Amino acid sequence: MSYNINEKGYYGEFGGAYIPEMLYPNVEELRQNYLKVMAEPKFQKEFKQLLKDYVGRPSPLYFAKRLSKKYNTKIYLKREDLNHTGAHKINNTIGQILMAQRLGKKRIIAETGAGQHGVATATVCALMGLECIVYMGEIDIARQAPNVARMKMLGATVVPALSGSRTLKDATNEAIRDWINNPVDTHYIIGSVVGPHPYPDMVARFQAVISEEIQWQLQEQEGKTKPDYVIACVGGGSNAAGAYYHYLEDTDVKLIAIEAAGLGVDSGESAATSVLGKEGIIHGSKTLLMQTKDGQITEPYSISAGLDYPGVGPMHAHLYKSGRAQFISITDNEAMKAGLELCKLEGIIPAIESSHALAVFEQKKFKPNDVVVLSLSGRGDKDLETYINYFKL
Amino acid sequence: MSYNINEKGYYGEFGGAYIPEMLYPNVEELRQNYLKVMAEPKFQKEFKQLLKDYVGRPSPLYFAKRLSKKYNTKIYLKREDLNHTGAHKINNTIGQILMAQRLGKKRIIAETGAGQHGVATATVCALMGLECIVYMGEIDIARQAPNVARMKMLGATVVPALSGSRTLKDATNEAIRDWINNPVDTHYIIGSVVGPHPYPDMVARFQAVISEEIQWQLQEQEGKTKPDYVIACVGGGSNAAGAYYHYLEDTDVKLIAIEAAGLGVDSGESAATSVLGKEGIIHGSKTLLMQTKDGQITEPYSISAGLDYPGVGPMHAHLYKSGRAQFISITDNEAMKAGLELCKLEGIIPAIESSHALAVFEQKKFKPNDVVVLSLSGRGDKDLETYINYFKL
Amino acid sequence: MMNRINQKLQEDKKLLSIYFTAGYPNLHDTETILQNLEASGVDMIEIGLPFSDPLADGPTIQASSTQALKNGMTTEVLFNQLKDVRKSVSIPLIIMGYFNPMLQYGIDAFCKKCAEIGIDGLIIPDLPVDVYNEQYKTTFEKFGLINVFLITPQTSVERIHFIDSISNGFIYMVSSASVTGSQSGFGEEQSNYFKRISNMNLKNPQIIGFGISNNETFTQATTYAKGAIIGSAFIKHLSKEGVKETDSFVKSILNKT
Amino acid sequence: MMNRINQKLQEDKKLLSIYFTAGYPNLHDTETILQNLEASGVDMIEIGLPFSDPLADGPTIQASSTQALKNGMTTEVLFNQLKDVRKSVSIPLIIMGYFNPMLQYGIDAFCKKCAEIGIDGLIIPDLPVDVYNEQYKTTFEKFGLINVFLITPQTSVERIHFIDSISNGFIYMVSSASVTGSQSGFGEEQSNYFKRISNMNLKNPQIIGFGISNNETFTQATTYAKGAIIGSAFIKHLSKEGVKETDSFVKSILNKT
Ligand SMILES: Cc1ncc(COP(=O)(O)O)c(C=O)c1O
Ligand SMILES: Cc1ncc(COP(=O)(O)O)c(C=O)c1O
Repeated sequence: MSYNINEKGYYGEFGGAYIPEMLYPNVEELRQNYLKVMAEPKFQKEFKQLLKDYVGRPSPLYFAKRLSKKYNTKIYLKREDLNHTGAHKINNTIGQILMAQRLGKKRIIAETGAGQHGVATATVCALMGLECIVYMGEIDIARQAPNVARMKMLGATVVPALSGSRTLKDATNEAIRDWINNPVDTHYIIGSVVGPHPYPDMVARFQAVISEEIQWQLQEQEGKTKPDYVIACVGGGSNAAGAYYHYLEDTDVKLIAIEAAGLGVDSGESAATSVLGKEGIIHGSKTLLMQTKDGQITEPYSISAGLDYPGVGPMHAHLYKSGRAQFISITDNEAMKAGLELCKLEGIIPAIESSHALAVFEQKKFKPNDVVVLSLSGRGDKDLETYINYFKL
Repeated sequence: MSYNINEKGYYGEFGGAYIPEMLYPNVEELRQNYLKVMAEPKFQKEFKQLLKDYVGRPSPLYFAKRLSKKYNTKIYLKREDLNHTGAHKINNTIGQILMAQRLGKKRIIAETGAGQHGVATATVCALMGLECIVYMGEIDIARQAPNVARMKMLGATVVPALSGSRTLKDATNEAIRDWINNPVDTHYIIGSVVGPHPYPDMVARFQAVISEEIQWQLQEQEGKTKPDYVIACVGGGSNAAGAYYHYLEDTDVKLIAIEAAGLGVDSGESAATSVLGKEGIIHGSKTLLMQTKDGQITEPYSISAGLDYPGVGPMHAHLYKSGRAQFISITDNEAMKAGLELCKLEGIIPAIESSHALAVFEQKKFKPNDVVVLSLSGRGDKDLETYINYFKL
Repeated sequence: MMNRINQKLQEDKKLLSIYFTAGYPNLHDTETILQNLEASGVDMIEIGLPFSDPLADGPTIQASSTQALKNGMTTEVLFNQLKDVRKSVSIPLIIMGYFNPMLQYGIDAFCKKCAEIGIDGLIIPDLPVDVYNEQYKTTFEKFGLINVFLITPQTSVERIHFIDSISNGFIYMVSSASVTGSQSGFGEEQSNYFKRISNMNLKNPQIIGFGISNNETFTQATTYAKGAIIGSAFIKHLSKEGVKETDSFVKSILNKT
Repeated sequence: MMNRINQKLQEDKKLLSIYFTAGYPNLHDTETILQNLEASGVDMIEIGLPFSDPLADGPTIQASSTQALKNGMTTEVLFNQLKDVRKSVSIPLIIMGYFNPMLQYGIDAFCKKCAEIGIDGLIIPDLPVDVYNEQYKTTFEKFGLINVFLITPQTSVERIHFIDSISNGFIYMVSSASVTGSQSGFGEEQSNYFKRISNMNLKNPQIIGFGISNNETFTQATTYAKGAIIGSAFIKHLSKEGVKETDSFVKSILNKT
């Protein structure tokens, strides 16, 4: 069985491009060009150079001594939090802005949940001098205020999404509407491995630099390219896709995906898609999603704006269904505790999204010799208020 | 003429250790050990490793294309903003925490202005499991709230300094008092190239990694190790010291130091020490400082908490007096404008401290072929509120 | 027996088609609206099956969908309401909805139910042509349902020909690049587009939708096309005037008094 | 002529020395305080020249310095106030202050002025011994001024001997590792330290400062040392009772009634 995408744009039975005809020319243009453009040496050179000189890659693979000691296993943190703008999201936006330039686009739109993707998009738009409009749920605008401020500083227009749960799902709807209304000059930079084909694959390829680096960094530090486990949180699934990418077909490497259980999987306030979801169509892709019996998409909940999404990317739906990855749900409380623990043990304030991944160590025991690589997808600066209020610091 | 420190702990006529006898044992212990410890291969290895895997060094030397175009010269930004915790300050705290461990200290104190040094200190204390107390002026606590929150998350105790101007100078006084009261188990991690000898030299050596990297990074990108100019903002002067370090004795490389003029050098609300200062003693060091005719230290003012200091390190006093470095004063308004410009042109939100350095391009013309390296000492996340209010975004 | 849509298309007149969201303004307005529209002289009706995330729709239809869902509309409820619709309504009826609710109902079951009720066709904006062709065409055909495809000003000539070749009934011609309800009148760009498509002499007639709100735009659209579909403007009318006053709306479009 | 400090040290008694900040509580209290203290039987006085950043001082002295500066105290003003002090005060007078204000005045000019007035010595916490030795010793000596050095519980035996060797007058023995005013009584640790230093039989007598606030601590300190200096406790008294009531404070320390 293959865990990567097939020629038709599917991971197993998931994926595809379930889009209105209005989007067909744009998506088709992208589909026909993305692999070709990405293969151009000039594109690769520019992409790699920006990742190095602008983003600050390679991001370190940091052996977390005190955390490892506490959980009696070998924990490496892949430090995406050290990227410019503070999360893995910029790997993708750098790639897509170069793609948009190649396709002659002048106007960039994006959706954002935690604001990290919005900031990463606003950033590359400033870098290239392109107009930038970011859609963001009204609730997320309130809970991720620092990122809203950053987008404004960077010259982006932040448009509140006022419908539905007023979070990531609805921001995505608004971005798609914008794209329908502006089909010629606009590129839509999707922020995760979601949306119609070729987005999930394109975003995964841009994020694949994460596991590409893990391979040689682990070789340097452990004398082998393969860890025993790769762990990542899954909102849409892009940091996980990047961290898994070069290990997808190698089943020696166990993959763990962490979802947000919110107040608890059965509480009615959750975003644990794999447990609560069913096959369906969301944002142009066939995947697992949380929905009513009737096919209406459910409003998810998580304390983490970046995981507060009722679907997962089609790659992850396939990894779940095929059993290739183990899915674990982490509640708000478990995540917050794990986040604070990392602060105290390692001096790193993680994004609440990443804190969900960190909570795995209280849920699952690893062997002392297991090499466990965890994607620290972002830094917690955007979440300080949430942490401070939660812990009443 | 030498621009580095001499055996007695002076840069020209500046420096020394003007400390109360109560501090003598601590400072003397440090003075006797710092070079020896830093020369140990094991120390160097640990220091380098943490800089790489934890801090994320090397920080990129980024050719700022659009900024260069606008000012018709070749501008490279040394991206200290990409370091873990968001500024150059951590280079020093990593070094000093290892030093403190070697000296058997169990308790760490620090002063902080912008909060970056406080965060960097809290961070390394968490990393090593040491107690951490940070002194911070009451005014700075208010204007750098995100950094206060970060220190709390990291488990540090933040103690407000309530005397004087309630900014960096006063926080430093409080930290020194603490050290006097706790002379045995405590190490004082000073955050800049200020304080009694050997601090200015020790901190400069830890920060010297900045120019060490610039040398080979410039070789890679420009085919030569020497830029025409190195530019940095100067609060106490540590990022400047680090950026200048390997070029100090090479007068082919012109050095520019940027000071904060606040509301204007002659407004009475300024922190432009070189223009307004006179030789004197502050925080244990003979240097230039702003003071009354009577020798009372003046309360400085700058919109930037990290530059809001009435002195400069003795190295900089010497660079000024000897003419080795050109000193330029930048007002609040000029800095804020330059900061926003970097956001819009390069997608980088700079710390307001660094924005002062960026404002040089409106003040001084460079030649099209000049290679200008500017130390982007930190990121602007801590300053978002100040920026947003200032620009009414 | 010829599908009602094809029958209607053979009539020598310009067709007025109206879209409304089932369950809006009130849960049980569906039948009244259908009957009133037919009585007013409407030629064809799109019944909107509301969806939580109608990403091809503008604010008006989106808001009506949200309200309809709040009112309790579901696929099951709609089918129940339509159970006996063919006793009182004889013009072509099309269900317009997003793919996910149909998928959850089961495509086979959904089509079967449509056929039983007497639904003539479906418009599913987010069901791509190729997926339809490969996976669902036979089912739709088995139950005598026409699946209507869209074209837009950006659709390439090639693709228009392809869509024409696989279409049955009519082609839904989106007036401009936009979600529903976002245009206020047609300019030269649209006229040129209308002419261009008209001159292609496609096998299937075209019905223009998106942005038609009054007699003027209806006339503009039908100068080149077989008919026009009104959605947002009708929803707006419903929300202001309620279900009783639909007659005046239809008359104003057709410029009848 | 022997310096007044050395003369005083030869007296066969335990000495009480009082520190106060010049210009506090009011700008012109200096002379009154000096006269009152001498009248109450104090043996020696440290006149604090206030500094904006008194980093070796605790909150009490720091606050008094801030207030004194606000009141208008400057080096010039102080020298003016002291111009005729020797007409009314005959006990040893020491100016205690930070180095920077003196440096700005000019060390030579400062020492000259002190000599003219009849100041006997200086305590400059942040002027290190070696800098003094190399740069300022001759000036001080030229003007007959004693520079008093400090030792603390952390000062090494070697260094104590060194400081003793270069001292004149007395050694200022800091009772504990602390800024001024931060201790509330002496424990075993301090007693041991006092004994240890006492047993070293230094050339110079020691006067203990920091943390002496009442008869008990005064007695403890002077059991081992030649005298004791009170600073913060006196400033506190001043701020509560004002300059008129200094007599009762001194009496309470000496346990005289
Ligand atoms: C720091 C961080 N981690 C993870 C995520 C989740 O996204 P994804 O699952 O695409 O990695 C986000 C989304 O905003 C994020 O900001
Ligand atoms: C980002 C940044 N730059 C510069 C400074 C000024 O310090 P220094 O002059 O020691 O580099 C600070 C101080 O906090 C800072 O945070």
